[in-house]
Amino acid sequence: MKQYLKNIKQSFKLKKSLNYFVIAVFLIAMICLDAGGMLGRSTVGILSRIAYCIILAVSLNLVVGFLGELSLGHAGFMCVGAYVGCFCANLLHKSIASDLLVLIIAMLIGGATAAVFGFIVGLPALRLRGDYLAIVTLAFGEIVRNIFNGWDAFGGAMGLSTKPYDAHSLFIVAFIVVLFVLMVCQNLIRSKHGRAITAIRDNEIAAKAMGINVTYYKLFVFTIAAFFAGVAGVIYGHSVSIIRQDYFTYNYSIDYLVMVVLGGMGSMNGSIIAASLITYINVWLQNMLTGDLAGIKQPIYALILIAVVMFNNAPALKPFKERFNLRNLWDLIFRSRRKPEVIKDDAAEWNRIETKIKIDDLLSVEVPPNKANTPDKPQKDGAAVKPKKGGK
Amino acid sequence: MKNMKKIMAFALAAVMAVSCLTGCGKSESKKSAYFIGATGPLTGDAMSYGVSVNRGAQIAVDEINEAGGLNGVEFTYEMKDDKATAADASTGYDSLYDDGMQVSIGSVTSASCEAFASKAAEDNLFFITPSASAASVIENRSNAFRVCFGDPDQGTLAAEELSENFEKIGCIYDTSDTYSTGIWEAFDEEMKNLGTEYTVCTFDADNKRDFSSQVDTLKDCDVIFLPIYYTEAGLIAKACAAKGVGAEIFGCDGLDGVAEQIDSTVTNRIRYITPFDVNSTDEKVAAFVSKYEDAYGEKPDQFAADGYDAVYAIYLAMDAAGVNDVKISASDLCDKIVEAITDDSFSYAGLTGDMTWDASGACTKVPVIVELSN
Amino acid sequence: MNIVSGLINGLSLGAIYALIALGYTMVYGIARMLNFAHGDIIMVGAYAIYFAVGISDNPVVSILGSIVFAILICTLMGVITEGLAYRPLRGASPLAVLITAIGVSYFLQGIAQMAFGAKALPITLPNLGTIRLFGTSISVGTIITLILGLILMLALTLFVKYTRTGRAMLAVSEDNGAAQLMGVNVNRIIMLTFAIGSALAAFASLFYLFSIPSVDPKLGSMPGIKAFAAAVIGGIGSIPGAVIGGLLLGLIENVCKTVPGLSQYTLAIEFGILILMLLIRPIGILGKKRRVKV
Amino acid sequence: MSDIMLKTENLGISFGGLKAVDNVNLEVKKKQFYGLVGPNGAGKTTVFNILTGVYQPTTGKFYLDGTELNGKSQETINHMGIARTFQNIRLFSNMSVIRNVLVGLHNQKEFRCSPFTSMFRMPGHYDSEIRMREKAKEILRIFDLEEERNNLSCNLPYGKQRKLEIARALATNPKLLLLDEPAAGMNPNETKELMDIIKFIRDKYEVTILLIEHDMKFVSGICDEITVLNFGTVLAQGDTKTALNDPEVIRAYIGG
Repeated sequence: MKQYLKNIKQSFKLKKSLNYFVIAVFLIAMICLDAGGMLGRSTVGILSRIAYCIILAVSLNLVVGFLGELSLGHAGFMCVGAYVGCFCANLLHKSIASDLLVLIIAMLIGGATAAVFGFIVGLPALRLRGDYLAIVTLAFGEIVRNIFNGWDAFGGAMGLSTKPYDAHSLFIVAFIVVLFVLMVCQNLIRSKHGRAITAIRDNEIAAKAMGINVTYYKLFVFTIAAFFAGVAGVIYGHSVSIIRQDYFTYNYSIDYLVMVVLGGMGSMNGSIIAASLITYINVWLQNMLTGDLAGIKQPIYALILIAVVMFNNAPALKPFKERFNLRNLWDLIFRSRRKPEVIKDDAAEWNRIETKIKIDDLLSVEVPPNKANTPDKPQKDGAAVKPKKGGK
Repeated sequence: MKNMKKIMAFALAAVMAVSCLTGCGKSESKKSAYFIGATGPLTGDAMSYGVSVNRGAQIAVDEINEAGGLNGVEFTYEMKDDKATAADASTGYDSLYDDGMQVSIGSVTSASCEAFASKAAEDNLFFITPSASAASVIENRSNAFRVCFGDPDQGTLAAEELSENFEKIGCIYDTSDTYSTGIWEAFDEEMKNLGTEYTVCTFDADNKRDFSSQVDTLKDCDVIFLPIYYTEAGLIAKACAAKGVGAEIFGCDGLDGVAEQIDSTVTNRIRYITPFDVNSTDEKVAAFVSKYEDAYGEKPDQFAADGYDAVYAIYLAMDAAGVNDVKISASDLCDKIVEAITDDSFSYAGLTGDMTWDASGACTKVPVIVELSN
Repeated sequence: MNIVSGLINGLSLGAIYALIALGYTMVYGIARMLNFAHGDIIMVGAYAIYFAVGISDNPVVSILGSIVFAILICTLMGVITEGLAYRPLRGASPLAVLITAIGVSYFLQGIAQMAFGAKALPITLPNLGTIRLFGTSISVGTIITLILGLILMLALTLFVKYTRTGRAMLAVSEDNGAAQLMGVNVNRIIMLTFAIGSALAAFASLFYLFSIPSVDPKLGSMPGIKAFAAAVIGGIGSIPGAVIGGLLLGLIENVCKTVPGLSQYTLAIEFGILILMLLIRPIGILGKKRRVKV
Repeated sequence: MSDIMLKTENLGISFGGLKAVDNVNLEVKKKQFYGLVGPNGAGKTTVFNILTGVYQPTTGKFYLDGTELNGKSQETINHMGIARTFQNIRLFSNMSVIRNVLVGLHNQKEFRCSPFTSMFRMPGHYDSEIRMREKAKEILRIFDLEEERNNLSCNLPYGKQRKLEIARALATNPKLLLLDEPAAGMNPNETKELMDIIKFIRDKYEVTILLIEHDMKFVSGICDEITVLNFGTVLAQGDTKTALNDPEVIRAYIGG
């Protein structure tokens, strides 16, 4: 046991677990403010919404950022978790008094059911990659949504009415779950299994040659990510009094993917920051632009999205970014010449992370069969020869 | 580059905390007027209903304020966008509550109104929804009232009307819409009590544009009952015309506005239950129609009229209850309004007919069956 | 509901999906990117037709006029989106291009919603009446959709195979770098691909309006996703594949809609078949397997 | 049978009618240097791909230390003890040098720990993690890559990347190490240094080495026996000197 504690102390690095402290400090600050009655009810509502969006972004980052598989069905897992979890919660409320216990049990049940669906969706991931997998995961999300909508046991079109959890304590529970999810994901990434997962992202063939069981890890990552999405669904279910399938369409899956991609696909901190900022801005814009003004929210959001992606990725902007960026500014202000920087590997940069979505191994444009590469007979006037009978 | 991200993380977390605080700091400033809040779909698929209710309510509020408000105190009104989802309705409610909302006209669509109502019940905040017609919205909630018909009343009325004068009856309804399913369930129940047979087809949110197959199945019916909204009803009418199906089309208050959707090819007879007839000769309605057209350049529909009536119902109830303290809390105001509005002597001759309310919150008004002249 | 009219309806709906799927396949095969905003080009075409249809009361002129105007607007829109949004990102990571495409799609829908309002605007296409065929009445519009659709697809296949620019397109899709070395102006070819894809989408929007005469900002999103599914079923990148995938999907959708019990789950069934198809034959019906050289 | 490490019986594979490899019989003894030589396109890398399970052979069988490996997946073949490097380097570019080797150590019995122990940082995680790093550092020390262990593998110079790939293959504790053109693109003294390292590995880790190489000096300097392949069939087999001087081989190489 003593050795265990020594090991923990030895391997503890402040820089690596900085984000736990940031969130813990933020949570404590919010609790004090709330206790002092400073926080309005809408702020408390936004906090629990930010919490479950962080969980969704971090779990999706496992699939997209670390395993390199594009998934557009994350809202589908959340839908399963929300419906099943809250259905059980409604039943449990009769027998168990304490809401917290019911919430915890519901989270486990919702997460477990979503994990089963995660496993099912993981199976095609073994054979498909890139855009094919994107369409299959998107299709899965739509199917689940469609089924729950028509299912009378789950409230049919009207939706499943649930007993909302007390808003002022829900965000505390939600942020504790965020800390738990973050700990589990970061511990997984910073272990030999995390290295195996990133190896699969970088070079699946080499990973196989090194004896890594690719099937096992792909299914494992999809199941874990679906479990956390299910838990987030249950938290959402308890923040509203009615769950309807229109909150789980593929547009929401795209929003969560955007959070992961803008935050930086290889970095957990990126996902946390992006998730909280995007959610906050969305709700803030929604509250500000009332009446006829509401229409302009969507184009603005789209423009911001395109601008940020363009700035991050356009090759033409690379020289511009080299000269004017925060680091040079920092050096200018503090005149400090930093030693040639060792780039930490687990937070991979955008473009260096060739996501598995290389399209060429799936390209299937018709190439005329080998008859076409017999040399064309030159025509008298040397004009380009129409191939005799190239296949289509 | 990497530790730069860590430092940014710190800065942004702090910014987030600060902005959350400021978010809640601004609620006291609007105390000089009664604050009517609402949520409705101002973007997304159901946007047109939200926009209509919002405009109707705005016209009513401006009218009241011009006439001097409630003995000198004006009203302020704001509708938050809830994209017709429950989640955004509850965030909208929270944000309105923080802004000091005292009374409300609820949400526009049934599902978000359900979420709105459960929050309003906790704070005992009075709301009278112009258009959320699902029965469950006002069930055993003392603070929940409604201006429009309940789904069930329209369903039973339609069943009686159709089973009397038609043999072969067809029906098409939208399984993914609470308004449509609500009316159909009551209609189906009443048809069973009356023992009349009818064939039913359905569609849902994801394919509510191509109705050729549904029309083919019902092509030899005398009448087709459409408890749906006017956009889809217009498409079905055109599909019938295109396929040469001559059946009469009978609908509910959702059909108001179908006139613009159809063209000269549609020769079928179209009738629908509606409380609001845009070209009725009543001078109150005519005044509203002209004011709406000047302001927004298009004719108002039944949702705008309901929004208008909801605001006036609140105003008249507060007037009858003799409310004069601007700083009155939401729940005291609610008790006063409920007591006034459920009083037998209270009635309001609005755009959508003469209305009275009882303790259940449902509104009793004389339904009128309007025939489309084309 | 006799079989023939079901078949014709299914095939004409399929022709619409096929035309849109062609846009996806060409852009994917040649520019190596997934143009999520392609569905919204149909919406742009629909609004163009909505404004152009009134120019004259004699039906033939008004239809021809509106389709020409729609092609103009759609091609312009396609080229502009390619120039502004996708060209700067050439060579960037495919996921960045996907997110930008999603952004363009949201932007187009947002602008249409602000400019024309979200209310579905009814459109009165000149009624071409119905003709009796094999004992059931089919609207002429559906027949035109089917015939003209197939002609367009044939024309495109011939164009790609037998014209110089067509072969240049094939070269660019085979190997972007090599094509450039051979003097092919890749930017011009990709712009041309977007132009053709958008022009086809203009036709698709006209045929779409024949069967469903109403225009709203969300018009393009669901057909876009279904057409992408059709392109993937047929084998992404393969032009005949998109045609087959589109027709198949149209038939499936029509069959599901006619069976009363099933119509509620049409979308679930369609995507279910897509997933099954992809598990059995991941590269689609006509896709060609490329062996990765180890 | 005991001293034969790898045995193939008329191994063959055809891609749609084209016979890439046909009737290849190899016998590699334990701790032996065995060369696989031949002009480009002779099917050398295809044989490697068959031995490592990337392709399934259409004809024939192959045995490692007596156990048959036909039809097994790449992972199981690696667990049985065959490791390989690639013709075009396939390192984990976004991972540091030491992490590449740690991935190689992934499946060793002594470091076994379930994902859940790692997720909740149970004692098992720390023990295996610390011991793994020690073993990785030890391997890197042999290839004198220890200083750059935290640099990203794609930042290393070409020669060092080659060595890292061999180190990573060695980390999977193989019985048979397949090297695909290890000396390709290396200057003479780097090749010399590589030969010493390979000899050192063979003695320290008692591993049999089968390598593909075009540099004849490297082959004759290091290989005990070789097989010459041409268009997928065996041209000559046996001791390096006799095989290289075989007229058939010279004609095939010089052509004409």
